Amino acid sequence: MHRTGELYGQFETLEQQKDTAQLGMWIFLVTEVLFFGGMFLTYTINRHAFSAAFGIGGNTLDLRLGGLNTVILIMSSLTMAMAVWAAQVGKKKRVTGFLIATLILGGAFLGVKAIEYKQKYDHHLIPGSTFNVTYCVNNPSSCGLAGKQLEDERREIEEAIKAEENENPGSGLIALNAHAQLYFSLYFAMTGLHALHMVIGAGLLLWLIAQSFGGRFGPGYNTPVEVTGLYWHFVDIVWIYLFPLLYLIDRHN
Amino acid sequence: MQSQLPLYPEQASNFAPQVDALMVFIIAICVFFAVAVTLAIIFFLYKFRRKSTGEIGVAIHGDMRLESAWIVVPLVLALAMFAWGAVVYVDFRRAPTDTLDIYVIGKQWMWKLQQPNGQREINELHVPVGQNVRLIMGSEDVIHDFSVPAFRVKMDVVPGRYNTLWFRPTKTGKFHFYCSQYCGTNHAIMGGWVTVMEPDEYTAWLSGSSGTIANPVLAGEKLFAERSCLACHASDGRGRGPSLNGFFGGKVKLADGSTVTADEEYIRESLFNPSAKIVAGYQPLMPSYQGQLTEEQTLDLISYVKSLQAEPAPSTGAGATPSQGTQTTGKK
Amino acid sequence: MPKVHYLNASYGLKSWLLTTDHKRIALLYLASVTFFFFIGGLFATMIRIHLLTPGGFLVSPETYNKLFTMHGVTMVFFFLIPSIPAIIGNFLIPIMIGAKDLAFPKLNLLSWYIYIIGGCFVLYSFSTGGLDTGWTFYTPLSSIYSNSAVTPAVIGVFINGFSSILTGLNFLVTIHTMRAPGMTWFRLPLFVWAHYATSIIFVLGTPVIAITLLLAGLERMFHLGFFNPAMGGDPILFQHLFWFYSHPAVYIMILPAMGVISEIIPTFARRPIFGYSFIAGSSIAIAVIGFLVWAHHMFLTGESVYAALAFSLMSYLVAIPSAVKVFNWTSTLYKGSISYDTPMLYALGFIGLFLVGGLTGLFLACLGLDIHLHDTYFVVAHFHYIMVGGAVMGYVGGLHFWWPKITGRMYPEFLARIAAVVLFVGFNLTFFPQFVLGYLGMPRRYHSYPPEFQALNVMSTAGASILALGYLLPMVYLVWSLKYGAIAGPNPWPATGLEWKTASPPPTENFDVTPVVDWEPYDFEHRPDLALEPGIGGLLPAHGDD
Amino acid sequence: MSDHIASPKLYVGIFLALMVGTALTVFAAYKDLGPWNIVVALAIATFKATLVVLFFMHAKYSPKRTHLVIICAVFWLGIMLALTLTDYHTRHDFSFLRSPATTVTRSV
Ligand code: HEA
Ligand code: HEA
Ligand code: HEC
Ligand code: CUA
Ligand SMILES: [Cu+2]
Repeated sequence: MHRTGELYGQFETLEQQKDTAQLGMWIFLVTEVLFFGGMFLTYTINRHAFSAAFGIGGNTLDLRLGGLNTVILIMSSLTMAMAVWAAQVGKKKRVTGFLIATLILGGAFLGVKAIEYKQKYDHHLIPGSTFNVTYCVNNPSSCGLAGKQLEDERREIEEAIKAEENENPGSGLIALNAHAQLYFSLYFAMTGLHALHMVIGAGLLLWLIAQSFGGRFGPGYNTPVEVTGLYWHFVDIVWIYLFPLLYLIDRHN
Repeated sequence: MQSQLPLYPEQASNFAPQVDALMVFIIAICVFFAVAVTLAIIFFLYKFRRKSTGEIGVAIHGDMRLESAWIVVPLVLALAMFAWGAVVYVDFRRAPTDTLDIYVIGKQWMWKLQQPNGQREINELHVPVGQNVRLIMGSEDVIHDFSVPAFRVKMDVVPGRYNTLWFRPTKTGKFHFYCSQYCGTNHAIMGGWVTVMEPDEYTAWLSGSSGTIANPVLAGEKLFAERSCLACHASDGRGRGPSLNGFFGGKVKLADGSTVTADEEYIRESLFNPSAKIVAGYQPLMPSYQGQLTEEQTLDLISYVKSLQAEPAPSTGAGATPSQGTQTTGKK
Repeated sequence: MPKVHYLNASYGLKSWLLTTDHKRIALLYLASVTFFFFIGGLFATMIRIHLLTPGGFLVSPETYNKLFTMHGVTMVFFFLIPSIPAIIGNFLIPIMIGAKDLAFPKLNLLSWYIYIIGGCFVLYSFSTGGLDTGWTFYTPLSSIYSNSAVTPAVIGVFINGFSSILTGLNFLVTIHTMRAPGMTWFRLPLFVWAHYATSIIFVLGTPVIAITLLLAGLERMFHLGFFNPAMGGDPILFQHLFWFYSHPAVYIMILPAMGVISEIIPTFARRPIFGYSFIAGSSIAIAVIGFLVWAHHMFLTGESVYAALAFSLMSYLVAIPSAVKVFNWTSTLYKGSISYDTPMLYALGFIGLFLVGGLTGLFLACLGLDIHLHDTYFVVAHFHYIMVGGAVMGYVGGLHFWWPKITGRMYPEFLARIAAVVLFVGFNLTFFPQFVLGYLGMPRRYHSYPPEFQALNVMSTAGASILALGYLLPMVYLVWSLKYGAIAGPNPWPATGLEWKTASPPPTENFDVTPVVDWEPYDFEHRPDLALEPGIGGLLPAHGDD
Repeated sequence: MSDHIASPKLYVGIFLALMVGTALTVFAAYKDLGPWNIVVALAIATFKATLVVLFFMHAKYSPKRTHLVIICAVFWLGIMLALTLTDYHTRHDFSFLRSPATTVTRSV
């Protein structure tokens, strides 16, 4: 009944409405912190217990792709922040532009992630019966491994299972496999959930973009852009932690 | 044994009187508060019942002194309950040094127990009265819990690690033990009896029972050779791994500078997660036996390692049965 | 009754299923939560019947295990946690603070749908193989060994978590930003404070159970090893994560009930509540300290002795704010003008039973005693005293208190008082014997037990049948009252809250004009508008000379 | 509550700082710092996250209430991690400690 323009019925003023939406999103992000937090805790404890296997797991990840994704994601945070800014200062065309840029970057991130997942699949690093940390060193050609890189990886894995190779073929490998598999379970759970958040974010962006074509967001009303921005930046922050924890555990070896 | 409606189970261990005393103490405090509040409510309900329809109460908004009083008094009592409870618990978690060690393995839905001499029992436990007993417990599948109400003791039995529990029976007789952690279909019948005997009866029982005692030390020795432990852990200390002679119960210096006590849990960890604690001066070469050994084999190996005395190295496992009582002394 | 109110503002199934009116959503919750209560109660009844004889004579061991698991899961996640917040809180919080609706009405509706979807998964699990892991889902039993339909159940509870999160989020934001002019923080009804504290737990705790169950579910579906020792994982980690939520969750269940009691007592004692700010503050204290005690469920898992000491100490500290509440309620009766209307009987019953339940919590928090009591029927009795004797009493009492507001009609007072007494008696008969059973050593989750425990079990079962009758009665007369109950009028008790200033049932937008609050909470003295005595409007202090 | 509008320059500055942070983490990861590797990595990540929260998410210009919400998130996450890790770190300190012998052998 009180719908004037963008004001919803339960509110008295636009200010109140904006205030409410922002607080709502912040509180939602708190729940997200604890949601991911449970997983970080699981990660911490397992990593502490099996540092060798986790180190090997981390080193099989492709640092270039991970680094690229970090850059992409931070860039998308920048464009998102700029979209909010454009709305605040009333540059309505640019709002759309920045939102589209953010969406493209987000899509690129997911694309790279898909490539990485595919790679893990090819390298037999998906937890399950086909899981095998040594697949790549045993089949270097199918992993594109060669030269020094191959040597390094082989040395690393060999170090971990050397004893077993001499005396007791088969047993050290099993443990290493089990613990590396734990690493990859966490890797997929964490990056998978992160990617799921990206997908949801992309959906929100699509919805914003559709609306921004009509020039809906300006200095007077930009709550949806701002609130989606908060979410997007949060997803960025999760990655900021995932990247060193998953990719950089044991690089100095 | 007792009346039709007993209020507490028999007191048959050193912990039973302690726990019961604690119970009485807390009951006293709680009954005091419960009665005080209830009487106050009943009195007010009667005294201040509504006497006419339009009547309202007196507007009293609060009283700082009262509020502080009923914060401080319960707080003090609460701390007292905490402290007493903590004393009993710490005692319970720290077994004395002179225990009779019994291995317990829980699996869906039975208990396998093993006396120090290798005598095995299923869902039965025989112990001598007056002797400190320690149960070293592992599980082959899910979490179980070994519980003896008459002793007022209980401890979860968690797969992947050993938990211990100790008590000193003070009364001969037969007492129920239960599985107290829900573990699946037959959780309710995963129990049995503890038989507490006079020490000489116990000794007689140990020697008198069936001739084919599976000697864990012998079995462990066999495994030690079969699983090529021997290849690295030569008794002269010149193998790739440290010599294990006389190592049990002492302190081990680790590569990162810390020390650990060589106990059952540590051996277990060395077997399943050898890279977690590296002995100073050695390389992390030892392979993990995760998934290679059953719980029983693990216990056999541990028994064997424990039996390895510093001097002289035992020639065969025969006669290396751990002496009852003091073999697990913590200090060297 | 007013001509147009939220119930008859529009008609048809669609107007209910697509409503964003918090009052209608509350009724949607009422219907579905009641449904789950029946399911849970049915399981409870079967448990009690089965335990009549030592061998158990009703069902097989597998089935018995499924019964108590499904009983626990339904009662905790689908009945008690949503009960007061999502029904009474949903209905009243906006009205109590003078708002037109919650901050996010669409999310509110969404949270109901999420609840229903979660419920469907759980029902699916129950009907296709059941669930036999215990409501605690301990690994590796749940993730590997159980043969029952764990996966859909875990998914259902996981989904349901988001319903809680949305409700809590909505409440927090609403209480922060939607208060009417003059409704300052310290004029908020204590019911609202209680829900504020509850929402903190919803928002901070629920995500953790979600992720925990997600990991356990993934472990089961894809044979991963997070919590499986055979693959290097740690089952105790699961318990840490589980109880990080599930202990605070017990305060989700009790805090709203405490809020209800804090409304009922001053209303029927007709005087300001004693120690308003202490009751409000203790709600927050419970919510915060409640997060620091979780591992008191794990004293005997072999957790670190130091950790056990810390968690035991914190468990004692969290008892203090509860004590503050009990003492303040009692003092509120002092020099009141007390009537014994049905809601008041429930409130008094609550205090008594919560007292027993809470005090027995002190036995369990005691490290030395928990060695003996852990996982025995003593624990079962403890939590039923708090959850059934406390929280459910509070819930039923609250329903009676606000029934006139919700429906515009009164229930039959005499029958209602009888039901309250029957509930109280039946309850004690059911659960008191279980304390004794527990101390005698009877472990919980046992489908059969040694014969020496039979007498007490029979008593308990007898009590349970009285208890069931006690729940049946209100069901019948509350439904009856919808059509035949006397018209209630806006403020039948009378009470001081803002919700009683609008019509019963309230109009869709709650108030015709946004109210301005210029009175203190629970102040009967300066409120001539209350018309304590119809027609006279006179104010007569109870003990004028004091 | 009127919007505080930050300038694009600031945003780009923050972006560059984040890039530098990323480069720094990778660089540090290749140095063997012993137990400090993880500390450094997390410190840099936290620094980056703080920048994002303060500027991209406008927390710096937000009402006190928002700050409270953020503090709660960090605090509760801290509770969960710290208290659980306490258990893990001290579990073995005690479990195999032994108290002195106490057997009162009964005469037979
Ligand atoms: C609504 C639910 C609810 C509530 C509010 C509580 C409240 C409390 N609970 Fe309870 N509890 C459960 C539900 C609840 N519990 C459930 C479901 C389980 C079992 C889970 C499972 O394993 O399935 C359980 C199990 C449980 C255990 C684990 C037992 C075991 O498995 O071994 C413990 C141990 O510390 C415990 C303690 C407490 C304490 C100290 C409180 C305190 O908050 C109580 C505080 C209240 C009072 C103390 C009364 C008022 C005070 C006074 C009148 C003043 C006098 C006070 C003093 C002198 C201090 N509870
Ligand atoms: C909110 C929570 C809640 C509620 C309300 C209840 C209510 C009841 N509970 Fe339960 N209970 C739990 C939470 C709850 N419980 C939990 C968490 C567990 C642990 C599970 C586990 O171990 O995993 C448990 C376990 C549990 C056990 C232990 C099982 C075991 O360990 O082996 C028992 C045994 O007596 C029991 C009994 C009852 C009874 C008799 C009621 C009664 O109050 C129920 C009364 C209600 C009705 C009967 C339905 C309504 C009435 C009617 C519709 C009238 C018509 C019905 C009839 C005529 C039958 N419950
Ligand atoms: C390939 C060589 C190798 C084999 C085979 C091997 N170990 Fe070891 N073990 C080592 C090395 C090297 C160490 C010291 C480094 C460490 O702590 O991991 C060690 C350490 C130990 C320790 C800890 C010793 C101490 O002093 O703290 C125990 C106990 C042990 N091994 C038992 C066994 C048992 C039992 C087996 C057979 C089932 C076995 N080991 C097989 C190499 C081996
Ligand atoms: Cu084994 Cu319960
Ligand atoms: Cu608890």
